[in-house]
Amino acid sequence: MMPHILTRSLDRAATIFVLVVAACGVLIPLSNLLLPAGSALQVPTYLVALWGKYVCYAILALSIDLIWGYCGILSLGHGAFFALGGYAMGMYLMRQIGTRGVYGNPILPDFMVFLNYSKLPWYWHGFDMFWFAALMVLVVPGLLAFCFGWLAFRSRVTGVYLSIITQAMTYALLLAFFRNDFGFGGNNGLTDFKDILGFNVQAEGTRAALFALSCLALILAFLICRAVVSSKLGKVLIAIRDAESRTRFLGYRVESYKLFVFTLSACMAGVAGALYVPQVGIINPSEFAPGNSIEAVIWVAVGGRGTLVGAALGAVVVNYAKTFFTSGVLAPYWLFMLGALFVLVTLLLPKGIIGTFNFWWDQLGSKRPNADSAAREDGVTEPKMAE
Amino acid sequence: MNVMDTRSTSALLYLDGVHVSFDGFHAINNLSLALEPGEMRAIIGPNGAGKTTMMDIITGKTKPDEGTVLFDGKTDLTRLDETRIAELGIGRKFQKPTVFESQSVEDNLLLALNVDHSVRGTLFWRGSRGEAEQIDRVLETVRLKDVRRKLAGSLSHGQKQWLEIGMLLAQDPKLLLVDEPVAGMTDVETHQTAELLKEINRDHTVMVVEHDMTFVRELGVKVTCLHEGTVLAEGTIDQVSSNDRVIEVYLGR
Amino acid sequence: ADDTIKVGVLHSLSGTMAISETTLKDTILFLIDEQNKKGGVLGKKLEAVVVDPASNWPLFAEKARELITKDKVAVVFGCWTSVSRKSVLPVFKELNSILFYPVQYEGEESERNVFYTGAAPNQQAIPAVDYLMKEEKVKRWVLAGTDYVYPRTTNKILEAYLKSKGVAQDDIMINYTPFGHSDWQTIVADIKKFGSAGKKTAVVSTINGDANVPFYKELGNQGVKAKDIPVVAFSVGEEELAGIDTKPLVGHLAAWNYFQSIKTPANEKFIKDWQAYTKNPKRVTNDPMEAHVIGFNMWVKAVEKVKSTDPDKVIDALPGTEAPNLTGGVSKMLPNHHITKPVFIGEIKGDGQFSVVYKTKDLVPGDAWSKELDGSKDLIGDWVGKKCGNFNTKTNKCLGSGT
Amino acid sequence: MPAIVLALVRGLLLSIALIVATAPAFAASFEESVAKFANDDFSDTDDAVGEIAVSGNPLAFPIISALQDERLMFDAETKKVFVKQADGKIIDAATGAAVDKLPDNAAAVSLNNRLRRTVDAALGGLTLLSPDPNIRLTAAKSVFKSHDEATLPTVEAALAKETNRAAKQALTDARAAIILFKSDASEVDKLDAVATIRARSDQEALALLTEISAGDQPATVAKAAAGAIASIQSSLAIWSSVQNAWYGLSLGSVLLLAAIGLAITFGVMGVINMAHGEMVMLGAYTTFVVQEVIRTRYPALFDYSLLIAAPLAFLVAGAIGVLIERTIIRFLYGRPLETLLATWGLSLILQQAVRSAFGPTNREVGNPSWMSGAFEIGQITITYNRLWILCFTMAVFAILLAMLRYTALGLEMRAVTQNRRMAASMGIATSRVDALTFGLGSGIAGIAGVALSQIDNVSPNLGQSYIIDSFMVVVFGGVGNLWGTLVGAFTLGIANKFLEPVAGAVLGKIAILVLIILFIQKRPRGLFALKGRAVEA
Amino acid sequence: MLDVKDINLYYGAAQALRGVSIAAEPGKVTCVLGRNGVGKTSLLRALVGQYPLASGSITFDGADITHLKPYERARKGIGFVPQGREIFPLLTVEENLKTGFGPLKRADRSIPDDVFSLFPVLQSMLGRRGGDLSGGQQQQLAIGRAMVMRPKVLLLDEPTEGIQPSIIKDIGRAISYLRNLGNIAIVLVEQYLDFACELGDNFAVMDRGAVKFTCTRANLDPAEISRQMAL
Ligand SMILES: Nc1ncnc2c1ncn2[C@@H]1O[C@H](COP(=O)(O)OP(=O)(O)OP(=O)(O)O)[C@@H](O)[C@H]1O
Ligand SMILES: Nc1ncnc2c1ncn2[C@@H]1O[C@H](COP(=O)(O)OP(=O)(O)OP(=O)(O)O)[C@@H](O)[C@H]1O
Ligand SMILES: NC(N)=O
Ligand SMILES: [Mg+2]
Ligand SMILES: [Mg+2]
Repeated sequence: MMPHILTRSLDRAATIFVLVVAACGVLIPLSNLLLPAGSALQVPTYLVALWGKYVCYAILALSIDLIWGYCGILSLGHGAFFALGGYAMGMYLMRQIGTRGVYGNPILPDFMVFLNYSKLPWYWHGFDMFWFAALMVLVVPGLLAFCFGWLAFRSRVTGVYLSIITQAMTYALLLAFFRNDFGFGGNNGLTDFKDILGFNVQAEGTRAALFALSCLALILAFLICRAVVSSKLGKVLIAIRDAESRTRFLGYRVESYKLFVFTLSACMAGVAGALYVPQVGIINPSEFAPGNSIEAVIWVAVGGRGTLVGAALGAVVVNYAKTFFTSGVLAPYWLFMLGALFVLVTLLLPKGIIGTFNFWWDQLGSKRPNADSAAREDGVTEPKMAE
Repeated sequence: MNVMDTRSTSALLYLDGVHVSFDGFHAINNLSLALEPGEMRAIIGPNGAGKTTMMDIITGKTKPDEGTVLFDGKTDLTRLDETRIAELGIGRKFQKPTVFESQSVEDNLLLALNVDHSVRGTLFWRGSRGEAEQIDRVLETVRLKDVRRKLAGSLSHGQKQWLEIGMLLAQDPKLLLVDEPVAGMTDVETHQTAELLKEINRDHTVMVVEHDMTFVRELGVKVTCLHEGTVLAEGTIDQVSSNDRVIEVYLGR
Repeated sequence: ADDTIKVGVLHSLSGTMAISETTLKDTILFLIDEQNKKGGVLGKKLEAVVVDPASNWPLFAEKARELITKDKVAVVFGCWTSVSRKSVLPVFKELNSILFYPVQYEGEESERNVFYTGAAPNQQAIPAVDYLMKEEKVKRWVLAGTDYVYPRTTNKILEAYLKSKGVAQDDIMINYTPFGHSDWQTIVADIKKFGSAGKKTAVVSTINGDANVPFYKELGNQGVKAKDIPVVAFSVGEEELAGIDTKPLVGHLAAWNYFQSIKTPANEKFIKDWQAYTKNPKRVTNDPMEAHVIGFNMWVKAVEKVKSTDPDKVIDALPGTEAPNLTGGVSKMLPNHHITKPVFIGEIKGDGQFSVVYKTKDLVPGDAWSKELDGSKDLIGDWVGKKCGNFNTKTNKCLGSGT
Repeated sequence: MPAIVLALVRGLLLSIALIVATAPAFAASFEESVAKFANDDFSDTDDAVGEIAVSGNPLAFPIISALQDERLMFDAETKKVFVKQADGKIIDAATGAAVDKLPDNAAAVSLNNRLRRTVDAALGGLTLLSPDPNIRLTAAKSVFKSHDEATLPTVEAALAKETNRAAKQALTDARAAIILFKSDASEVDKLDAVATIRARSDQEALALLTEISAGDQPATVAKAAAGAIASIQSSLAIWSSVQNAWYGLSLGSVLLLAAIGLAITFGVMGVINMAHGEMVMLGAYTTFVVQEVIRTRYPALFDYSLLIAAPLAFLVAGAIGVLIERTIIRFLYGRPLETLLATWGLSLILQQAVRSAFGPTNREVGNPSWMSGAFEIGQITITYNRLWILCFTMAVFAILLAMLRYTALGLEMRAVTQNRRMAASMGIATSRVDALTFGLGSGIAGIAGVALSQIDNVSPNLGQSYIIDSFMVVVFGGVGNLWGTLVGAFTLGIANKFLEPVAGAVLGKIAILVLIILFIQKRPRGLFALKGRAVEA
Repeated sequence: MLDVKDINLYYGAAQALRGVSIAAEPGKVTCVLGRNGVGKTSLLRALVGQYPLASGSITFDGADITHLKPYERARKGIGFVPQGREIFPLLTVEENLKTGFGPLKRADRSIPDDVFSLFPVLQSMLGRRGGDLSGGQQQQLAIGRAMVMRPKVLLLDEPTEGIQPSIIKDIGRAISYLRNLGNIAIVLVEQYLDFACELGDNFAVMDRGAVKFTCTRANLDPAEISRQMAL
């Protein structure tokens, strides 16, 4: 990456964000591993796993913010890319089980044995090699996004029409993956993983490493997003978001731009899914559920659309709220609370947490021009969903 | 892209026998028109005559039902999309000012600049002194220097008109299509705009649509009057404005 | 604090599965309440820790981890769908805790940390098919299910079983529908058509929860009577019927290990206490509830036997532990961590209850591994002698992770 | 209606006389047979029914019909059996003597499916000569099903004097069915019978013919049967596509009904209304509450429950819609994407609220009699609930369309949603119109809930299962165009129902989704895309 | 009829109107002139109530309407022809006109014949969607639409923008026709000086959100106004 891109990308907020994530990525694993269990500062393993999950969600949120916040592409099916990345990683992990499966079959995963598969389906080949699986984590979601986007953007499908067909896509995949004969374990999905790259997935060290890796991935994803949005390409994206056809008349090939960010975003989502699976221990078709994708969009909205940091923050906040509300005395009421959170954020923090914070910050300081965030101040520039 | 073997016309823009209809309504009827390189042409005509629709056809927004539209004598514009046509060097100012409302005036111009418009180009773009100077120049010309950091969305109607003209300047196309540039401008500004267009015309081809006869007169160029989607009269402003039909359907008595 | 023993309750209280699982949460709370009235366990009161995994599988794993590490529960009662169980399994293994799983499922599993108190396929599906073959002389079979693992596996087992009984491939129709399928017109018509080939036909339904109501409504409306084409279901119990007008469904069947209508003193008392506890005189009971009752009592007995809630000790003590089931007879935890159960076939009555038309003479031991499937017929689960959940009796080897 | 009862008994006696004349001498005495019921064992009961049916005893009919209705009681200790008559009087089944009251531990003799069939067959034989033509018809049909040889003489006797056309036809069919299975019937008779059955040309005829051709038949009969089977099959194949089309229409009407409210809140107002499904759910729960009240207080009104529920559901959902609009949505105009977030939150709240109030399980909503059952046109079955839902949907659609098109409010709604600021400057009370529009969309969703409660679960998850399909329909049809929603819904419904038999329900659904995706490439603004400058402006 | 006293208006922190006072009387045309961005449109928007005032008052027909909602003002008789036309794009021409029925009594709900005699093109395009019309046609529709309301005050924001010369004349005729009815007060925002001078009775020139020059028809000096506008 060229240095000028890096410097341009790292404004103050971005630097702070990167530093905070990096600190978490280093300190949390260290505290978990080095400090004695039970000490006040020790982060228990279950929290490491939990936060690891949040970090993966944050990457997913970033990928959505990139296309939605900056290019106005509201994907209601981004969970599909996340899940595909997850499945690619899950397939690798399944192949690593080897003879330790319940049937002891050296080649076939358990579910294939009891569904009478006689040999490994062709699309499972190669997943015993990590490099191949890692490649597929990027290639499968990326390729799907590319094909889907190539069709849709070329045909100028926009707005809700695009949103709904992305939803149709993830819904179709959900149904397909549910089927046992699709060869991915049906509803039960892929689970009971043992090793990743030779390390026991359940070992504390592995978990800590996965967490650190997720933080690193988050930082990378964030930097990539920043690099994109702070370049001139970012301005073109916003132009497309606000006045797509005008952008065409200036000689920009809108579909290429959209395709580029959409594919990039899908790859990021795939990586998020791939990191998520070993930490959560299961991947199943419900990750394709349209509701999941909608929720991910909501994280972004809560954190602040078009702010990147906000997207990541939103993912963590909402999921933390979910964790918190679903236990203890609040459990029966958690939907009320989460629902109220969403309603209140929309009404009271119309620009999301970070968006509102930026707004106050701008008000406090001088009238620094801040095209990205100020854009939404007047509410005039919201890309129209429905005509 | 479709490149014909031979130039069939010397005109930069050549329309012949163009028809467009919308659900049975014939907006453009057998329209033929030619614009020589370096020419400036004023287009007048009643409301609904099809002036804007003609520009839509030239810029690829509307596909004609039949007819030929050639650019530079060899490129068939009807087969190209908006982006490609813009890349060929056709720029347009819209009748209703359309600017990127959530970006600053400056960025609007930056986006319009005629530089590498590829994904790669913009991703690895770094501003150059030349570009900055060009933007400054344009800002100066359209008198939006004071508001260069303002969001385009918060400009007044007239300021948006100016900004759009500025974008057209920044785009620096071979052919400029200017739809009602002085609507909502004061007389003085109208005069200034006329001067500006004349200056631009020195090394660009321009097609300008206006209803302001004073302005058209000031441009002092060949005038085409459209009516019901076809050419009604063509000639100098005096010739056209003394044409009975033009007076009847357009100027009024 | 140390003066209580914590019991985790891991059932969805929201989302799609809340419809089934909420009752199970209430059941455990009820059982704990009863137990505490009797003085608790080991002199300590039991304390329920309820979480809501919200029908979200990764959340199940997260909540399981939280229950075990943060709340330090001694045992967890939970899960309904197989995928939720699969999702928490690695957690229970890693953190060495105990899960009681109360729902009928596809089998093919025997884990050290899990105790399966619901039916394995041989405790529900096979007896039901036997009944239809013998009693109703059924010759043609529709295997209809929701498209996921439990129905697919069950149907696979049934298909193999039916073929072994001489049923021709042509006489078996298999049909899968998506979750929550609500337009059953075509499928019911197909069933009618399939059933009109001149041979007695029955439907074996592994249709999942939500899709049942519209399915039965369509059956009723299209006039598919139990007399003509009986439907035997494995996932439709009293609770599901509470949402349907059952009059058109009278005579359709369900196979379970428990029915509310079975008259035994133990059951009558249980129903009375349950209705009193929930302050709802109409509240029904069902099979997975009974499974929790049995599981809970077994756990209490095991803990009292080893005088500790230490998972290793309790896990070792559980096999062989007996607990009376509510319909008479005593269920026993087997070395494969499944239990023995009576099997009942009931016909739907107009009041939403079942009348038992058949019951097995003895309790049927649950098979962790199906005898009908090639891959698993040689496997047994034995956590007592072999200390292995998947022991191959042919090769005398413990497969997989047990090595 | 004692006259009918008398007539019935008379008819019965006649039939019994006939049976007696033909029946073989029976082994067990009537009392012994009756006593078998007291064992409450399925096979004993089976035997008893068989014996009693041919006993010729006048008590046979009351006993067997009591058994059918679970009014036949037994006392396990005394081995006595009683008939609880419809009017509540009790008689001793063996003697017919009146009894004051049932013993305390008397229980109903239980039935299973096999027994129900035996009982049906027995009753069919016993009621073939009933004076009521409808009863004769039913009897003939059940004889057709059981094709019990023993009833042949009765059938023939009944046929000889039958005047009612439908009953006559049924009896003819029943006779043919019996003959087909009668091993000693002549070849000519059998050929005749095959022809009769063939003429029915329905599923049951097919079943019958298939069954007999599986057995030993004379070559000519077997050939005739094979020909008949082929002909019935081809006629059924044609009917099956008619049937698919009907299913498609019916599915389409459900989709339309679910989507139509969304066509307002989303299509017209531009609110990405994720709580739409919950409005449907509220309508369904309103139906439930109405039925509960009716069940406990005014059972006679049950058939009107839906007529009462529909306006109430409209009001309930509509009022909640207005409330939501006034408290939340109105702050979000011009920010359509934020409405996604807020309404998603709302949908969570509404779901949980209903779950807390009504419990997480399904609630029972019954079908009124006019919504139950089915009728047949040719070889297709049309269920009343689907038919009514189709009619109801079309009515709702027509009213809504007329409202939007021809009323001032409709015009104001469209004006406000297209340009709120300008509409206000034209003197339109925008906030009132906004609230009413959202209320209307929500109210219609509520009404949809009433209809959907007739075919689906009434549970807190009800709304979730329709929201995705609803958005698909609205978008596929073209946002902002009611006709688009209509055509979209029916297109998807019919396509789905023609795909389902070929691909199965799951793959069919996947195929539909893929088709939607591809279709949108062809028409990026849906089926009925709004075109022209108006849209781009 | 309409009396505006000392109003101030802000967009966020930016002040768009500074102490503007202006009056309109029945049978008179009040012209508001000024360069781009001086606040003419902002003034009209303040009058119709689209933006709340920071201070100042608006009196109409003797009643204070400063705090009335936009639709209430419209119902009192303020008709508005906005800059940029703001046609309802998906409504037909006829429906666009009918949106003006809001303030009217049921009996009065008809489109006045004047509309079609002034703008015959509307008659021929009744069934076409408003958004499909050409710019100039839309402008005519916008004026017609305001006339349907039978306003007591008619606010016109640059009505000649984008209109062909003959129709500008028609619009001029329409405005003087309405003025000559005697019961309508007209506020005309214009940049087209000749047009304004021809019709206006009172003139106000704005600059940077404030009125900096006024005159009446009696002492009208187009050159002076032009000079004021150019500054
Ligand atoms: N998409 C469309 N659908 C229907 N009619 C259309 C469409 N686009 C344009 N028209 C009609 O075509 C005719 C020509 O419109 P156009 O906008 O080209 O006129 P114009 O000459 O630019 O007029 P003006 O001077 O008023 O801007 C008009 O009558 C208009 O109503
Ligand atoms: N919504 C808005 N938000 C912020 N500033 C605005 C907004 N609308 C207008 N402005 C600013 O207020 C000032 C006055 O604008 P206004 O539209 O009233 O001008 P105008 O006199 O009507 O100009 P024109 O002749 O160009 O129509 C301008 O500087 C403009 O940039
Ligand atoms: N185990 C089940 N029923 O999913
Ligand atoms: Mg035009
Ligand atoms: Mg203005």
